[in-house]
Amino acid sequence: QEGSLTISVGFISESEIPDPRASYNGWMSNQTGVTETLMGLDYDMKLYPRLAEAIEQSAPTTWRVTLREGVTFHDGSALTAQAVIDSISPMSEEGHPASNARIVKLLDLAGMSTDGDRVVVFETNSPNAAFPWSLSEPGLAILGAPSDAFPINGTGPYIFRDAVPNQEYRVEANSDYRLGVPGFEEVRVVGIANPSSAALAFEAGEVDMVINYPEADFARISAGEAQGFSAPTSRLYFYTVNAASGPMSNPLIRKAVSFAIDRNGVVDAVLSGVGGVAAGTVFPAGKNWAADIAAEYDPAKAEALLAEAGAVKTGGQWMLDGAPLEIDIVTYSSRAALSPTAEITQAFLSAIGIKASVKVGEWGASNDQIAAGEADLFLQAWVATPQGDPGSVLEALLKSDGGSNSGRYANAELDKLLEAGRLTFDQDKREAIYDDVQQIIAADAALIPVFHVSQVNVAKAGLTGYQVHPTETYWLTHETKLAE
Amino acid sequence: MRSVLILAVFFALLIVFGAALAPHDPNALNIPKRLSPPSTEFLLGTDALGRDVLSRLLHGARWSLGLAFVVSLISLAIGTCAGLIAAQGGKIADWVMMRVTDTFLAFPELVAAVVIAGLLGAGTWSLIFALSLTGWMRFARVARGTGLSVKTRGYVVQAQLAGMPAWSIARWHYLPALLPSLTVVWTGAFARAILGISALGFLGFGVQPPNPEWGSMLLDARVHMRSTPLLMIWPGLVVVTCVLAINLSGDALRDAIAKDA
Amino acid sequence: MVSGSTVTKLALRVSDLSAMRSGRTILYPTSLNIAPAERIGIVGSSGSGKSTFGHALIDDLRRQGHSVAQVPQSPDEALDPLRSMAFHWQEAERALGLKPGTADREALFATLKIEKGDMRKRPWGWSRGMQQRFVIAMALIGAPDLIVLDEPTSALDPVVAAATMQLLDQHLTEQNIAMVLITHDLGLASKWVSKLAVMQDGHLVEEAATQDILNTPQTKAAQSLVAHRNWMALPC
Amino acid sequence: MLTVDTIAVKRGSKLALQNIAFTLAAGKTLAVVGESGAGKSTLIAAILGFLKPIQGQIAWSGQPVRSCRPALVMQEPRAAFNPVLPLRRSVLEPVVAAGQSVPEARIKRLCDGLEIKEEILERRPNEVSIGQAQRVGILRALIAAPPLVLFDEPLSALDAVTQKHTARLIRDLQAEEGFAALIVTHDLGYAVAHSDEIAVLRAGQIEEISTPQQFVTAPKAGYCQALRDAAIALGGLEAAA
Amino acid sequence: MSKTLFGLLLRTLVVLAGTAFLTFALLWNAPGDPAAAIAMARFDALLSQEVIDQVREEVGLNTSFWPAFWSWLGPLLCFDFGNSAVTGRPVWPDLWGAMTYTFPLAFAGLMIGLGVALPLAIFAAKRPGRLSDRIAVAIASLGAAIPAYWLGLLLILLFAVQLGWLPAMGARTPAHAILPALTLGLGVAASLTRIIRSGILEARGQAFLPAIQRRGVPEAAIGRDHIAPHAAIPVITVFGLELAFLLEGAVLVEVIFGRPGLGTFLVSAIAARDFPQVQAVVLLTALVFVVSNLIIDLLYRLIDPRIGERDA
Ligand SMILES: Nc1ncnc2c1ncn2[C@@H]1O[C@H](COP(=O)(O)OP(=O)(O)OP(=O)(O)O)[C@@H](O)[C@H]1O
Ligand SMILES: Nc1ncnc2c1ncn2[C@@H]1O[C@H](COP(=O)(O)OP(=O)(O)OP(=O)(O)O)[C@@H](O)[C@H]1O
Ligand SMILES: [Mg+2]
Ligand SMILES: [Mg+2]
Ligand code: NI
Repeated sequence: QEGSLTISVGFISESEIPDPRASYNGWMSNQTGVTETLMGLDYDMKLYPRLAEAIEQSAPTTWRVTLREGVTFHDGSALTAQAVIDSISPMSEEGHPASNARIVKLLDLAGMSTDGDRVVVFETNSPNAAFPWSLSEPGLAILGAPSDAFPINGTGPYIFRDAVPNQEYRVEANSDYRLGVPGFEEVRVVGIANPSSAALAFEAGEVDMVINYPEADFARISAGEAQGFSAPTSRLYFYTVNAASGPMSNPLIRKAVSFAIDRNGVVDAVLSGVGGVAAGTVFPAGKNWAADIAAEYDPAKAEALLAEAGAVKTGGQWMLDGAPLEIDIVTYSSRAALSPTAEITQAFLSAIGIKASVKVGEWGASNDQIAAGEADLFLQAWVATPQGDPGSVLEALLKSDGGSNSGRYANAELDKLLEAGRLTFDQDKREAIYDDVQQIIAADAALIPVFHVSQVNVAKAGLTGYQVHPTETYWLTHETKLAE
Repeated sequence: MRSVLILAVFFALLIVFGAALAPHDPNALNIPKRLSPPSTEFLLGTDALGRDVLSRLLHGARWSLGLAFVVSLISLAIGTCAGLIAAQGGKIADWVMMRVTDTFLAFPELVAAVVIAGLLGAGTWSLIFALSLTGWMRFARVARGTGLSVKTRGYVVQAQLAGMPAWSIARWHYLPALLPSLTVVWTGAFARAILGISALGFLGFGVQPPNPEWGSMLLDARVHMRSTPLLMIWPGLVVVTCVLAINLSGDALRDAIAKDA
Repeated sequence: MVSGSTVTKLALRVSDLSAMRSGRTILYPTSLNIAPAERIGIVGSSGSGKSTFGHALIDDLRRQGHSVAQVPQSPDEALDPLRSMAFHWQEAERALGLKPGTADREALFATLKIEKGDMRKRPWGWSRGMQQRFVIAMALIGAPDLIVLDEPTSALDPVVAAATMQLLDQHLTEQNIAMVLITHDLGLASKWVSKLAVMQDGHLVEEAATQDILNTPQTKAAQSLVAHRNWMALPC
Repeated sequence: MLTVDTIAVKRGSKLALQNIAFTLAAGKTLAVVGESGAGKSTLIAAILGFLKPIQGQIAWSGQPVRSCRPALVMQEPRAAFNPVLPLRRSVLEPVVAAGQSVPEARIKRLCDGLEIKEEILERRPNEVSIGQAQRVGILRALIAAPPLVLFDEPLSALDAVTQKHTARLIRDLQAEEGFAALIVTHDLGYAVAHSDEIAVLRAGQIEEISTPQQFVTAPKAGYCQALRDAAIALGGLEAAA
Repeated sequence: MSKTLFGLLLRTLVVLAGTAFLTFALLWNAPGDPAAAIAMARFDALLSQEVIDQVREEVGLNTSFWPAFWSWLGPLLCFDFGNSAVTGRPVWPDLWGAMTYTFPLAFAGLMIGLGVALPLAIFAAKRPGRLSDRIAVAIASLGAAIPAYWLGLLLILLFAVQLGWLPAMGARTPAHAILPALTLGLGVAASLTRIIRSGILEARGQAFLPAIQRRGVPEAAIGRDHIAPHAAIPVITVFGLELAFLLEGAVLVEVIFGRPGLGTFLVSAIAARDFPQVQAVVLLTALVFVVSNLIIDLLYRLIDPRIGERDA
């Protein structure tokens, strides 16, 4: 156990300090191994007990969580059932530094109680199959009482030391960590917003690892001494369709558009082939929840579908009801891959004879446009499984009363399935339900997935015990170290 | 003076005929050939989406040079008027004008851009509007500064006595004194406008993709800086050469004006 | 200050001075000899090239290594509107290698009646006549080989003008300095210079002792000047 | 008619003029003489409204003076012209401002009277001699036939011949057009020969206003005597004495 | 004295009020949902409408314009900038933190700009139109012509990656400020050089200069005492304007060099529609401009007291 590691990351949230539970998610503390949650998500996006030893449902709204034995906070105090309740209950206290309305809503707790020293009993207001998944939310870190020495009194392999807002977040090894001694004496995370700048800092030897390395330079840098890491995450780039009006209200045309897009081409051109994987469905292939739906590129089929929809091709241009088939694509600029993706889509569409235009604006403005029916396709990027559970995002995006259903997609069958998914507790049954959900989405092109983003990281030679996590929630474990 | 004229003509030709000279469609994707090095087919190579860099540069002249020219001229006009009103119009006009200028200077361009984009919708006009709206203050300050000192000159007193209308005094007495510093500021504004157009393009208005524009070509190329450096070098060179040429001709213009004096 | 009598000054000589401006010859080759401590007046109608000749003369003599003091025709051509009078004074002292404050400013100013002028003010805070006297005072600080004065009294009232000329006379005599006095005023010239040079259209057309020119002007230019000497004798 | 009603004017913290009162009727000439620094130029600035009197009023027939478009001949000849413009442009300003057409005949007449070639109007101010600039200044002042003209040392840079001809031109035009003229001058000869009244200004106050006749034969104040003596000493009044 | 003090106060107040109101009003009416923008900034991910509505309520965006404006303005009158909508923390300490990075950087940039511009401009103006002049001006113009991010990346490549002399990223030590200050300074130097040169050439044409030369005043003294003040009037104007440029330029430079500071602060605040933060920055810059404008006005009057005299 020696040495120090410097990680560069695009931005360092200021809200972590001093209380990672506060208001918003405590990603940095979770990523750097300072805090831990009751449940965790593994690298296949399956749920596993983390600080908990086991979780069981004793009634539709009652969950019993048994804690691991012998876990201590950084200041040495023991992790008890009461400590867990003490850590979670302030989140619903308004004005408390840990106050976090979003998580309170996520948990929707009616009450908490202890059953002995090691069992916490959670009572929810309504049945919710996503509850155990919610316990993996980074903001739900279990913390002991803070002190000057341990302002973030977590349980993880690293101890929070200090932070400079927007600039640096520094942790040191917790040599008493229950699973073993961490690999670094000190880890510094520095914020470098611009990926190209971060790449230069890496080359200058100022940082040892870059999270979100520029994809375009990945091949070059990993051909040298550096190691490259790349794996798909659940962040999905997809098109919201205007299902209420315009050409996209016709499922045949939606499907045609989907077939017209060469997703691998997009990944190659926009993400240099490493920054993502083509998406056939909402969840990354091979990971938990993903149905077996491949991304298909078939321009001929696309044209056939257009013809089936009643469009006619004249002079290389598809006409619908006598007018040229035109598709307005909107997107926003805050993520660099959005605009080229839209541009390429435009090119693919025009290749089969559909005229398309691209407008890059702000997320809010674009969202308003699609909601108002002024645009046909809205390219956005969402994390499909914020806590590893598949339900919430799909409900928001596609349920007819979904809060973010700006394309006004409505499908009674899908609504019913999504409702059932939330209320079904058996994992196998749930998987079956969400398989059906994904089949419907694909068959109806309710949204058009394009690719899953891969997190592209680069580290100096010799880093072991590190993997890219599909929800980007974890970086360091006690096993991460530099081999000599 | 002659070199300035030649340059101006060259730029004008570039704006008007640049697009016609392009060997390829500037927006045609060619993913298999992405990031290819210069070749006989693609003289300057292709970009990340496989588009011909040379064609994009040639087409981009209209956006980058043309718009920058318009924007810097509008700023010049607005700013000079504002500055002269401040210098000439007496204490109250001066006070009001300068407070307005301060307000605009303090007002972040970004906010203006976001808002104008939303209110007017993306498009060339809102781009011109936003950039002019946030670009005139330099001219105003410079015009006022020099104007204040010209105001005390005997010939201005004489013109006032003669009862010359204010605009005419501004035109004939203030402007010649202002021209040298204004040309310097103008060339600066031109350069800023070229880069500003691309900065605002990133906020989602003005030149919309896939229309080529030098500034965003430059920005887009940044991630390829190490692996395909040429991609960043071409638009960079073009911007640098143009801005440099414009700066130098601004100085030549200034000297020519001063010599006439 | 060095006493003038111990210094023997050389004769000054310029030859074939000419000037072109905007493609137009405004001074044709002109030569002039100035004996030590001699006082020469340059007269001629307005626009005949007197100032041009004066400038050329100074520049040429300075190039030859002589020290020449100058009083330009207009104070605007002598004073920087952005610097105070005190600054100009010190600058003139420093240029002559004197320590600041060594020149006898009070006496000079008293004689020129500008002792009440506020030295902290900039030139335009003084009246034009005051500025002109200030410039004359600056020219009288040192002991150059020659002083060239271009219309030194044009902005002065007769009382002050007379005092100024007397002061000048005294200084020139004491320090053994030669003078070139450019003026349109024959009356003035007749009193203060021994030799007159008459200019016309960029040529030096006549050069003779003052009395000779006043009494027997040879050229038309001289005759016209002599004919119109003063107001009361207004013939027309 | 110009009425100056007991004004006082400050320059900086100093009282540059006080107790000044006089009237000047159309067609008449008032010469203002006085030692340098007495406040003559200040008086002109005050009449034209560039300096506000701290007390008293100045009016042209009851109106503000500027409303009658008075003309000014500046003491510093070149300062009156924009250095980058040909003189003609500046000269024509009063005509252009009044919306009149270019009075070629009048320009010719004025040029002849002032003994300047019309050609020099195409030059810029620093391409003419100071005496020429001064005469162009007079040309400019008279070009639009103003009702009131203020001359600040109009002849100071001119030779005797030109002085006389210029003075005569001014007088002739005045006789024809009847403008009121206020002439600041050091030249007693000129003042005596060409004015209806002479005001002697000293240290910001009017010491005496008299006709030229009285001024020559029976000067009231000691200063006038001194002025005359000095003028004689310089050679100016010699012949008249 | 009290009158000028009052005038100063008034002018400050008017500009501050003007910018604050304008920014607030425009931002409020900007397209898109501010609550969504804030939520996005908080969670770095897109979220369902419920979460957004919750955020809206939390930060008080569920009221109409005027109540929102007053509830921000009220505390401000007691010098309380309020709390960030994104982080919920008080704005002032963070703003102050950002300033401590930006202001020294801007100052260093200005000094570098001046340090480069002054000698270059004087050299160039020595023989206008000659080759030496052209070269000097070309060098200076290069600073303006090279886009800041190009220059910044080039400097990093050269000094940090290739030579390893200077640190590239962050702001931990003063050495970290060298490259960003250079990037900023070279941009400033360009326009300063050109305006100083132009000013010198202009001043050279003054009618009184030959007489002063004939008086025997050395060239260096003439340059210092007579040409410099005349050249100064356009120069101080531009110098004041460079302040605006510096704050703008800082945005880019700070991003390139991974420095926290006002630029980064403002950009993220605007993207997140963090009203209190945006407002705080705007007020601060407005204050800078009022004060700099005031200083410029005083300098004008100091150099050329004729200015303003005739207003009296
Ligand atoms: N701009 C100014 N600021 C302050 N004081 C001034 C200013 N201009 C002139 N003065 C002062 O006011 C007084 C009168 O000046 P004015 O110019 O009116 O004199 P004048 O009679 O025209 O003299 P001259 O015959 O020398 O031109 C002088 O003492 C002068 O120093
Ligand atoms: N830059 C120039 N370009 C063209 N002509 C010029 C220039 N400078 C002066 N002149 C002309 O040269 C002649 C001589 O000018 P100069 O100033 O020497 O006359 P001057 O004898 O001093 O007259 P004044 O008594 O009016 O001062 C004038 O006719 C004038 O118009
Ligand atoms: Mg002359
Ligand atoms: Mg005067
Ligand atoms: Ni005659």
